[in-house]
Amino acid sequence: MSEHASHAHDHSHHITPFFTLVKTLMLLAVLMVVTIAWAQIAPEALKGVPPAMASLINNLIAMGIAFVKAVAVIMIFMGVKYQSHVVKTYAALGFVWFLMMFIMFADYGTRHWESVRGWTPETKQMALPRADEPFEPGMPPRKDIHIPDQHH
Amino acid sequence: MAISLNKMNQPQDVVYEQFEDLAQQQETYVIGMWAFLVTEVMFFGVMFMSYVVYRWKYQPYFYALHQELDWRIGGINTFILLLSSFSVALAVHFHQKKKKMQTLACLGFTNLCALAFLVIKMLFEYIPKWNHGHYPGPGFTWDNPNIPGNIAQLWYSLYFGTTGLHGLHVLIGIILFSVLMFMIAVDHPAITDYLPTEMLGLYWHFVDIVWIFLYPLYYLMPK
Amino acid sequence: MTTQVATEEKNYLQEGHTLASWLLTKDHKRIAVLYLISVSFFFLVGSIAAMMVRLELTSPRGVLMSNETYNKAFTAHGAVMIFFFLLVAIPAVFGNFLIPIMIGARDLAFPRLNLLSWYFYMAGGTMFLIAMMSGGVDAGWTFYTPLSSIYSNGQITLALVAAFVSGFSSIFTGVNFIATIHKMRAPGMTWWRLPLYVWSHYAASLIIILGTPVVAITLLLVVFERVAKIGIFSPELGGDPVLFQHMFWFYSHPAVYIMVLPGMAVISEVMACFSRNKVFGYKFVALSSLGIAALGFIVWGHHMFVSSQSMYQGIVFSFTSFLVAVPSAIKVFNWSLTMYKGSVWLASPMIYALGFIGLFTVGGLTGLYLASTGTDVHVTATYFVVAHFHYVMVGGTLLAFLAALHFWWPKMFGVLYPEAIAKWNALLVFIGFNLTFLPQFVVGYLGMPRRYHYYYFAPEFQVYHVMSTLGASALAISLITPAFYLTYSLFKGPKAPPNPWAAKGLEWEACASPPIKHNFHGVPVVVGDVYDYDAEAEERALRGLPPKETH
Amino acid sequence: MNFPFAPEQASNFAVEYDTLFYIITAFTVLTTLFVFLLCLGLIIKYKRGSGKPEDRSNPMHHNTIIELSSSGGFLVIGLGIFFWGAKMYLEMRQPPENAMEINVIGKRWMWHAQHDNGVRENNELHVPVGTPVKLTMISQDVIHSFYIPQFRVQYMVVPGRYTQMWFTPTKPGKYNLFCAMHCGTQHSEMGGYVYALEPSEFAKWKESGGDRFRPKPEMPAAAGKQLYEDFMCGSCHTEQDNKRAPSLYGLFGRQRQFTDGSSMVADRDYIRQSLLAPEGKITKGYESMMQPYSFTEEQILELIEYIKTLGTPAAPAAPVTAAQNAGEQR
Repeated sequence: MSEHASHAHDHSHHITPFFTLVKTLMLLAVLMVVTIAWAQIAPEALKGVPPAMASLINNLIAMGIAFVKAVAVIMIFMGVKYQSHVVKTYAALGFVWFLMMFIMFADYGTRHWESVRGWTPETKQMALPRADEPFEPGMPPRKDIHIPDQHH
Repeated sequence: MAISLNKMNQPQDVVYEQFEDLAQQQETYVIGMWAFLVTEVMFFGVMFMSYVVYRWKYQPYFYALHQELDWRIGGINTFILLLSSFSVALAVHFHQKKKKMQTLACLGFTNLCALAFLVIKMLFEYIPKWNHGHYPGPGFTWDNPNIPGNIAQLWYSLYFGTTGLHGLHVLIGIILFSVLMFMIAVDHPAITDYLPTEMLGLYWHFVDIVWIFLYPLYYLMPK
Repeated sequence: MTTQVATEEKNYLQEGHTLASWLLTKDHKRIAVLYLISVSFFFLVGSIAAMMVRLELTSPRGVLMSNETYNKAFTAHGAVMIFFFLLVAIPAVFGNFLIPIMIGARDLAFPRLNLLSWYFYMAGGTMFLIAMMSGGVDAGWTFYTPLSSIYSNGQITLALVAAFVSGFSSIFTGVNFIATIHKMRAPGMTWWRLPLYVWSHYAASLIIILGTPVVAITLLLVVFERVAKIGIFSPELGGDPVLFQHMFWFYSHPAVYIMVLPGMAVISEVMACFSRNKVFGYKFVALSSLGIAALGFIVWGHHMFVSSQSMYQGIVFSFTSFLVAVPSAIKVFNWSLTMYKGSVWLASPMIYALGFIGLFTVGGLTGLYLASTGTDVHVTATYFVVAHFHYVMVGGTLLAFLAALHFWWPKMFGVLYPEAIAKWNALLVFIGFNLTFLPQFVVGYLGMPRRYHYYYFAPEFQVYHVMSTLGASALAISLITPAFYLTYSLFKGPKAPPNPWAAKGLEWEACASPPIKHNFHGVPVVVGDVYDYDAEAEERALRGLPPKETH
Repeated sequence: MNFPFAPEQASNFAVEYDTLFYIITAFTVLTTLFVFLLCLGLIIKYKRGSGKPEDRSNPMHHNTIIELSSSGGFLVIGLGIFFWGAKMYLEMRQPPENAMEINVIGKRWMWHAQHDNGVRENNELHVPVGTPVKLTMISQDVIHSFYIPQFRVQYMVVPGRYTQMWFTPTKPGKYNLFCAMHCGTQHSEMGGYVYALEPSEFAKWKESGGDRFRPKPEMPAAAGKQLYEDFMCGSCHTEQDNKRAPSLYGLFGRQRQFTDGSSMVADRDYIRQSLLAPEGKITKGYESMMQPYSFTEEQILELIEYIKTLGTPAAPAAPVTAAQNAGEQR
């Protein structure tokens, strides 16, 4: 038996009261209704807002509500509120580490910053013809994608 | 084997040989389960991350493609999962109080919800999409001239990948719940206390959390 | 720490002699032995593939095999060595065996999960072998899309599923270690009394549970892309093949630390024991393990400096990569300084450990070329990188594995091996290794790309490839030799005392050789500090001087 | 048998690259030597029960100053290398304004290069000494990597997206060209040679249509023009901005505003994306009307060449009903 085990002894038999569970369910249901309702009225409510900003607001609201719901489930339903610090740490760990993956937006967010430096819009005089070395250009279009009416 | 539904016929304080006492055993199981759930978070993290990257890249198309899903069906499923999550929490509550009948009822309700979730998903989402040829792969057909077929297919790949992985977790949950209910019902000696119920509950709540994020991302946001 | 135990009781090896008693065992020590056998087998498979590659490269025009076969050979070498040897070797064999004993527990927290993990490992390994036999895998162990997802032939699907399944084996082991280390420590075994071995394994387990699922699901997506033609990474559908690299390296860079942290764990133990000294800067070393684990997750982009990722991201990742140098440097200097005022005993595990320090230093320092964005451009994807990661992986993990094998062999099987041969063999490993991989630095700098079958357009590379192959032959001999003398010692070796090295730690002081089924009689109570060696007293005893008076 | 120790220095990056490379090498060797001597010294001095008894009283088990100074010193040197390397990397990634442009297409298992006057070559690349050369690269199938060791340059060639790299050859000669990213069966044979020629010779080579291939009277921009007409792009994209579509005259290299509020420079990737998936970036003031086209990589490059030749921008017309479209995504 470790010293940790004896410390947390009192918590391990915690029984979450019935009404706490009911209240949590109601909170979740209300939040669900709110997030759906917002999604329905958002196009009206954000009419004058530039689309990029509107999209940001929508994302923040939807993800914010989802976050609150997730925290409620983790804390009450999963009983993390009544658990030791170690369990709390592990409960947070996965979600925090998932955010680490967003570092890849250092790539996706900045890829286009370095695109065309060095190009000058002067017209190039093309003098000479093209070689007739056999070379099948282009990726063969995938047969299995059916995209009707591609060409005029 | 005589089955009595009224009381938990549990031996008291069964501690496995590697543990010192019950408290240590219980805490170890909880930590182990949470460590496993960390891996589950990262599993779904990949799917969510792919979604975020491509949505960043093809935002307008993705907005249009989200119209393919019906928020009502998603909403019903969300509520079903929330209910099932609640009933699992309740099952743990009753199991801690050693009320066998109520525990079984709660678990049964959860299983029913999970089943309903899958049935709704199949009947109203997967099968119609399949019939329209809206599934990634060789048979993919697409007739909306405003959205390139390849990006639609990419989007459907993400949709089926993410909800499919989630659905697989639901399916596993159904199987595990059924086994657990059977074992509780027959007073199987392996069920020594409420821990199996709690462990399975943790798993099920996690499945619920995934859907909590999945629902607004795929069904709601772009409206 | 606690006192001697009686040894006439049945040890874990004698608990059962049937095959079923091994295949259905829940004893962490028996599972460790199962792992030792299977890991050695996969090491042999990977080594044979390596020898094929090395032999082929002695000639610029490749005379032994075709392009196709060559690609399959190096893929087999890479994938088997990484997925089925390096990632598994030390944690699953020595971690399994020692962690419960070192913290004073009777077993791991979840013995059945532990056994299941071995079965997953074997299932994955078998699948990979089947994939190798029935058509082979030629996409390289990195499985970059869209080569792996669309274009490559061969049994890639099966190989990816194999990697996926063995990933679960890793995850189970990681979860088991974490729960065990948190909750099953003996009374008095506080965090700051834990052997560094346990600290390192804890850090590695964290990486396993955080990283492995990412690569598992990524590889699964590639499988779906091959089989069901869904396309997350497919450029034909507008997907980004570089996203695969992000996901892949998000795990696979930290995976390097899954391989090397347990190696570092072993070295800490061995250096302390054979220097008769507390590990220098115990707390720094312990925390640097966690530091490496955390930093390891934010440096993955340094594998992708020329992969068409944004240059801004390249610079960010380059910066974070240099930060990793700090905890690594701490470790190397602290291991060296552990010998200060110690009583250095050059037994075979110690020679392996010193070899580890040397090779890991070179491996780590050559990482500077690759962490710096500008210098990486020329040498990335050349033999320079090949040499670099072999210095870290082979020089690190393999030497640590051999050190651990020799150090704990008497504990695991209760027999002593011929020490003189082992010592000379350790020296041969070191020399053979350097002969193999030093020339590869040069040939890489000259511009020899990795995974090349032919190099007739640059015949000046040949001399280095021949040197490298010669070194590899020496290395091969030195790696086969232990298999012989260790097996010999199992049957004919003298019986080992409980503590042949006079080492400290629960596994030596409170536990028989081999340990009994539940490791200890009763629960050991830890009172003293970890590594409480006394070099001065030992030296006085060796010289026949009276013990120094205490004041 | 000769033992070469370094590749030739044949580009503008080579000298600086090698300088940094050798500095790191010196650091590596010195540190390794230091660790080696430290270990050796400690082993000899404190070897068990040998020689004269050493003082082992008051053993030192930690020393924060040593810990911090060793790791701190390491970090400082590391950061020095980092800054130098990063500076070099930034140079490598940003081609100068006056660079000569060559298009490169990678496919399994060959390299195809297109010069701006229509000369094409396979598995060879002719470049003039002293002129910065910028390669715009794309792959037709899997990921490749364009690697010239003697120039110390390498960059990956990915499908679906243009990548670029540049160098200035400084020494005439024949150099290796490798594919450094494993691309399948004949990976090791996907390569050839880079010929750095004196400027006059290069001009002669280029004017005569390369030395390998018989010339055919078509140049990329002309081919692009043909495509432009075949697909009737001009029916919407006229000389002036109109209600249906913005003008493409003077498009290339200009900042574009989009309906979603973002903006970006109209570069190759933008044009490529606009051809294959036009909905993604709709120019501010317009509705999404254009359908996606599936051109081959070569056709796209030709169209880009043509768009680049479209003269000075005509005076842009006032955007049509910007307010009407602004809030509506779809």
